[in-house]
Amino acid sequence: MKADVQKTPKLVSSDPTPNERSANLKIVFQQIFTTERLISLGSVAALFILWTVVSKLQVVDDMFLPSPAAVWAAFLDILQNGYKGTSLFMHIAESMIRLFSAFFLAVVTAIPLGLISGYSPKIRAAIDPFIEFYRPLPPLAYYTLLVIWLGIENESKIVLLYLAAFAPLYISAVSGVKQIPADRIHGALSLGASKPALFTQVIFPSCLPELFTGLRTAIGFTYTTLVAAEMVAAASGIGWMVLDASKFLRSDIIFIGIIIMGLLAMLLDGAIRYLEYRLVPWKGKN
Amino acid sequence: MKADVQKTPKLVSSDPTPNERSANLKIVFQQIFTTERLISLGSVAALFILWTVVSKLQVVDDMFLPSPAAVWAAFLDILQNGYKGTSLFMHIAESMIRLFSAFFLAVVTAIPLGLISGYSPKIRAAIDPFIEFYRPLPPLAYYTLLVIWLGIENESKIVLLYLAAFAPLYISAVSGVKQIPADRIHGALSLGASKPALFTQVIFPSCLPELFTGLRTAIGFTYTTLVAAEMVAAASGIGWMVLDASKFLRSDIIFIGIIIMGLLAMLLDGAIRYLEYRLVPWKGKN
Amino acid sequence: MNTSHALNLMKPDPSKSAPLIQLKNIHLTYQSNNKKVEALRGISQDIYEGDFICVLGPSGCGKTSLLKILAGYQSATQGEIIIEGHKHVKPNAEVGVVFQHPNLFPWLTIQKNVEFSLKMARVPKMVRRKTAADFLEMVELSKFANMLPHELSGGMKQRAAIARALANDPKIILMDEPFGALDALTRESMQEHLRKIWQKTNKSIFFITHDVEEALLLSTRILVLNANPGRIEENIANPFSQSLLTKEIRDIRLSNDFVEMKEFLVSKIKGGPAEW
Amino acid sequence: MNTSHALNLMKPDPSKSAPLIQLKNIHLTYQSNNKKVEALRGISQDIYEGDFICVLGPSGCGKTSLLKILAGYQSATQGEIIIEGHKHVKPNAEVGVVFQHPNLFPWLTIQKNVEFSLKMARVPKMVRRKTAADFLEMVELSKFANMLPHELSGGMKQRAAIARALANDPKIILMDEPFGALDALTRESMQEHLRKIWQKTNKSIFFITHDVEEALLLSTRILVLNANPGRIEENIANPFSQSLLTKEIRDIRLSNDFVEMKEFLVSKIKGGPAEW
Amino acid sequence: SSKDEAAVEAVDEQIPSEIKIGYQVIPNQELLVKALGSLEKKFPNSKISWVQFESSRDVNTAIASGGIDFGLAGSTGAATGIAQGLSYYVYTIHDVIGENEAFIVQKNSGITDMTDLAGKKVAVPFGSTTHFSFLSALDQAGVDPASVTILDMQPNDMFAAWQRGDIDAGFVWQPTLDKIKAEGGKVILTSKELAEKGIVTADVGIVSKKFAEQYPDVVDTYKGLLNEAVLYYRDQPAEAAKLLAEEVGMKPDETLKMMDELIWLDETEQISSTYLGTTEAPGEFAAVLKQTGDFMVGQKVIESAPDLPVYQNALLAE
Ligand SMILES: Nc1ncnc2c1ncn2[C@@H]1O[C@H](COP(=O)(O)OP(=O)(O)OP(=O)(O)O)[C@@H](O)[C@H]1O
Ligand SMILES: Nc1ncnc2c1ncn2[C@@H]1O[C@H](COP(=O)(O)OP(=O)(O)OP(=O)(O)O)[C@@H](O)[C@H]1O
Ligand SMILES: [Mg+2]
Ligand SMILES: [Mg+2]
Repeated sequence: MKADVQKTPKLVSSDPTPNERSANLKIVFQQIFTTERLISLGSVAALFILWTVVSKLQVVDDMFLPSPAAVWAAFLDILQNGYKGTSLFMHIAESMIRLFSAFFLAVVTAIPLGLISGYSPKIRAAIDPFIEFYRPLPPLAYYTLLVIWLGIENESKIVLLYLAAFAPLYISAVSGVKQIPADRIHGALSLGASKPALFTQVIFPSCLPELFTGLRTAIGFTYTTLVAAEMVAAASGIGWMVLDASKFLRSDIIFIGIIIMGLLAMLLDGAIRYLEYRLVPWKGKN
Repeated sequence: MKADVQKTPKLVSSDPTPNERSANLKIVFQQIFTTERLISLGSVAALFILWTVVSKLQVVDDMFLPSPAAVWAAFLDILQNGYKGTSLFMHIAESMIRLFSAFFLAVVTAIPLGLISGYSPKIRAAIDPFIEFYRPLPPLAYYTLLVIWLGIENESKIVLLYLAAFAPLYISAVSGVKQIPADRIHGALSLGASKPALFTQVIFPSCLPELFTGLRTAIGFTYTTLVAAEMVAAASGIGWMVLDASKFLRSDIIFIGIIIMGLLAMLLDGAIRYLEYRLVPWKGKN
Repeated sequence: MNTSHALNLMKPDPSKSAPLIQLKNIHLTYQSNNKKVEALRGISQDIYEGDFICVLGPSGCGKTSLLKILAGYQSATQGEIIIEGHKHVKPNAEVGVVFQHPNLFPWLTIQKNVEFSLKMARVPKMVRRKTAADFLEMVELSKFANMLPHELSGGMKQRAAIARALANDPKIILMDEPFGALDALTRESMQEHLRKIWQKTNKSIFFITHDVEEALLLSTRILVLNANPGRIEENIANPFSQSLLTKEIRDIRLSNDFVEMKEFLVSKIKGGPAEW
Repeated sequence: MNTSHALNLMKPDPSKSAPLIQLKNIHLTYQSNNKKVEALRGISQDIYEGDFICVLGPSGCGKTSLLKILAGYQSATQGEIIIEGHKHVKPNAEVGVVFQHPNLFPWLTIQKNVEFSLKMARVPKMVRRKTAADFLEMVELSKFANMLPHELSGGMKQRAAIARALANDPKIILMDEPFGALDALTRESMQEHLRKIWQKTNKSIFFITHDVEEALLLSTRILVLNANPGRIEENIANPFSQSLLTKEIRDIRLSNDFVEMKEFLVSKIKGGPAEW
Repeated sequence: SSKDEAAVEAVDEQIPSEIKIGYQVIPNQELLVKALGSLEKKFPNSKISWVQFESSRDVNTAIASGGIDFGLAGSTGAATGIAQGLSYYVYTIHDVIGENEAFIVQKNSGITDMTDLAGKKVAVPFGSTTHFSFLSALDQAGVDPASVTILDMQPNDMFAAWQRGDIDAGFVWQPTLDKIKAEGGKVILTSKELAEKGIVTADVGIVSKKFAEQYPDVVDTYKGLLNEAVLYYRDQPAEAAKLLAEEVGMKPDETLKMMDELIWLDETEQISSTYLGTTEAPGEFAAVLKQTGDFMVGQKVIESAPDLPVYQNALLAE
């Protein structure tokens, strides 16, 4: 008999015997701690040891490279006492609120616009020049204009982040639509799909894999814009914290801020990847 | 007879008659001014007209939105007299030198490393954590550290830009290698390829399409980092010019600076696309 | 034997005079860059209810182009398609299409794929669930109703695509080399089952293939197209369509008549690749 | 008729006693997740110079796996491959491979693709240019030497891939359904030309197909594999290999013997798709 | 030739091949030296690099990385730097801040003094002298900083925000101060007034310890040139203003007004006990720095500040 179903979800329903259980545990262990994961852990550990040794040997000034202990102490301090009157959690929360507001706005505008642009070359022709023009502009170059236009409150910050997120999302939506095979559109029409149904039921889900790639790029780029957004008139936010610390040469705070930002970004990226895995199980499988 | 060759380069060798020539001209004209291009031109023109009208009507302050005439005057002024003692050309050149030095360094390091990482999961496991960690970090967050470590000269600026370019190039090289069909590697081995030959003659060219995508992303991201790089201790560069102008709220200079940056970026992107078209003619054609 | 209609094998045919679909003098010329390619010239054909028409022809003769015009995906340079007296210009639910590639919606389960056209027609949920289940049963995929397309094999996907086209209850189903990508064995069983479905539903089918045996084992009528420009070279009633109902396929295949008919059709398909 | 060697049709065969390649009791078990799949069990076969072996079998029976082991892309769980007395473990220039997909290097011209193996072997530029030109002439692609693969049709690319494999002068060429993706007509002319090339060069060829006719029209020997686990079901000398040299293909095809042999082989290929 | 090399080396020991000065665009003695080109004339064989900075923060970073030899920092920045253990000396006071930095409020905001600020939005550039001045003023008036919304803004952003009515007040320097005044701003407190109450702010010259110890003569020479510039300004203010106008990109009369708002110190004033003092008797400026540092600690801006002798040792007096 041919194995016709390529992937059948299997559920082990009967209770395993103790022996099987220990064998299973071993397999689970092997699956979690693959050679690759161990190597990754090892190389992170190696960097950490190098860092400790270098700062122990006092080859460079503490201000240039704070010791792991100092960074850890700074972390505990801001965890307990906050930084400049705001708790660490609130700094992170403020940044995330800005990030997600901008991101949400970008998702609900850039994606529909991108889908329509992808479908109609004429609309695309009208919109593309602006996107292509502003996309590579350094956010810092036009931030002052945004502040002049929108003020110093969250608006200008959110718009800056919004613009950062917009272009990658728009572009991924356009390219997603362009990649839809003509047969799929034709097929849907032959099955009686109307124009609106075509968009919501066929074009949108078809683009999901591309849109997730766009989401990841967009969140990455928005994230790198975060510090710029918190340069003006902010007194909170994880980006502002790093900037402020660099004003007073607090390398320990800069370090801990950067580590927090890096870990947060990896978390966000992981979350999107997980969402993608759940929502687009067919990605890459034809 | 079947049209066996899917694309045969055709050279018109015989001289066209005058009649043919005018027909040809018409066709060439139609090919250059497609409906889409005309729409794009139209929408850019529309924006321009809107801009003129709004600033003519004086609805907003000149500082908020300088008139096209004022921007044009500012352009002519910096074209003739330079900006703050440096000619416009030199500002652009300084920025481009920083950009290209960084970019060159990134290309010659990130691509080989990425190719090797793509080929060996173990090496990838050792390197990936660092890339994944620093990739989404806002350049402004760690720029202060770079300045402390490397000083205020071009080094720290170039390293900042280098780091911006490194991650996208590395990632594209890794994903390029991962996408090479196993059959191609096997096939090359069956044709007697040695390990080094495999890398230079098969793996590298196989990745070219992905690498070009990476190049475009990298130059885009490096470009957006340019202003940040010219924030500290610079007195030239197009990014510095915009920053300096925003210190004095010279909206006209900000505008012209942004327009120049946008056009330059489109030019760079176009150049890479052209290179890609010349060097990777097989892209997207299977 | 030009436009004569083959025996309808399934049932008495009271209305021989009213074809379901008429192809009227279809011409198609592609304009690519500065070159014109005449893809189809003067194709006329009547299709009646219950017809199973197979189209044979060398690569590039215009089979797919003809199908696209029939489906309404593309308009002819000249000529028209009439379905039950009305001009057919846009794709709609009357004309079902099965592509060479299964072309299912990858984000919908098999069940939801089959339901798609019913949902578009705003059929109530309960009804469409029942209808889809019936068609999945017909193509023997009931067990896989809740799986996503990528979890099934090629043959199963193609069957689901056929069920999807049937669920919509179109007047005619167009198929463009639907079994071309399958291996020989899967292919044979798919052919058998397509015949069974056709017999059960008595739909009209317009079926493109480049496999002469396939055409002989399925059709009631065979059109042979030839290239440059694409035109009907032969239009013959399939002499085996009657015996397929009664005899073993194996015996038909081994018969001399069959082998000779096959060779005859192959010889009619000209204009193969110029090289080699 | 287990390991007897078919007639070598091309030339006297002085060294019947020394096989070029020996497959010795090959076993292969895949371990995927926590499941074991026995893909091949106890495959033994001697291959002599000038042999043209066709391998038939249902989908999933292990044909490709066997070819990969022969090529050195994969190692057997048990058993070994001996080439001229030496164990073969890694892919090398002695064993050429032609894939189902042409698999040319898209950045190299056809000429450079064919030269590739010669460049790897550090053959001087002039010599390799000449050699490649000869092989391109053999596959009738001289006119297209300077084009890139994407500018050619599927059949032409597949011919170039054959030329590339030949240029390397391997001891044996392995082919995995090389004509599977081509349309029927192109396929037939490719078959004809492969026979011609084989006759000219007298290479050993190991050829996987699922088309029984193709096997009968090409091989000197036919292996039928069956699945679960993959093992040799039939191993027969092709009775038509002699007559292919003298008679018209068309006549052979029409002969009763041929049709019956075909039916016999089809009946031997079991384990097709379980459904339908 | 070995003799030649020795000679070159000897020269090298006294005069560096390059002198890197991190300056800021403030119309004071240093900018005048730059405009006069007197340093270039004095050391024709050395390369003089003038590197422009925007804030004390960047100057601190730059001197820490060895990117510059001399720098200009606000007293707040210098106090922070010394507290963080940056290895540099304060060798001169480029200017004492007077009326060129002021606290300015929207005319119609109803703010008349510091006690009216509760719940208002005030912008200052964090880490700058005005940051210190503002916090000190609040402290003196007994206002809890937490009751005021204090925003971190650079002067240009402050001006834009001001025009839009986004902020109620700001503590800022020239030329933004004048621009804001022109847009309906009312000055209610200047740094001069604060200085009279003992809250002194200044722009100071800093030199890296390494450079000062290797080339003490160069530092002295430079100090001499700075003094000459002060005298030139006092002598021919109009000429000096014309020179500086080009550097700051404003009209000479505007420039002169700004120059006059600063307090310029000549050599004798610098070594007086009010300011840098001498090695034997360190001036009161060390106390100003100490006070600034302590205050920043109190405001949790920095972690800790050292004792007075550390600041005294950081003064490079005669
Ligand atoms: N979009 C197009 N633009 C220009 N020429 C086209 C286009 N589509 C098809 N053609 C040409 O029209 C002719 C008929 O093509 P068509 O795809 O209909 O042939 P076919 O019979 O389906 O071939 P196959 O058996 O290979 O599928 C060919 O010569 C082809 O090159
Ligand atoms: N990498 C693998 N891991 C696990 N199982 C595999 C792997 N490759 C192949 N198999 C299994 O081994 C068996 C033989 O596969 P193989 O591809 O060799 O068959 P085949 O005869 O070439 O089939 P086809 O005619 O479809 O190409 C199949 O059951 C297949 O599912
Ligand atoms: Mg077709
Ligand atoms: Mg296979």
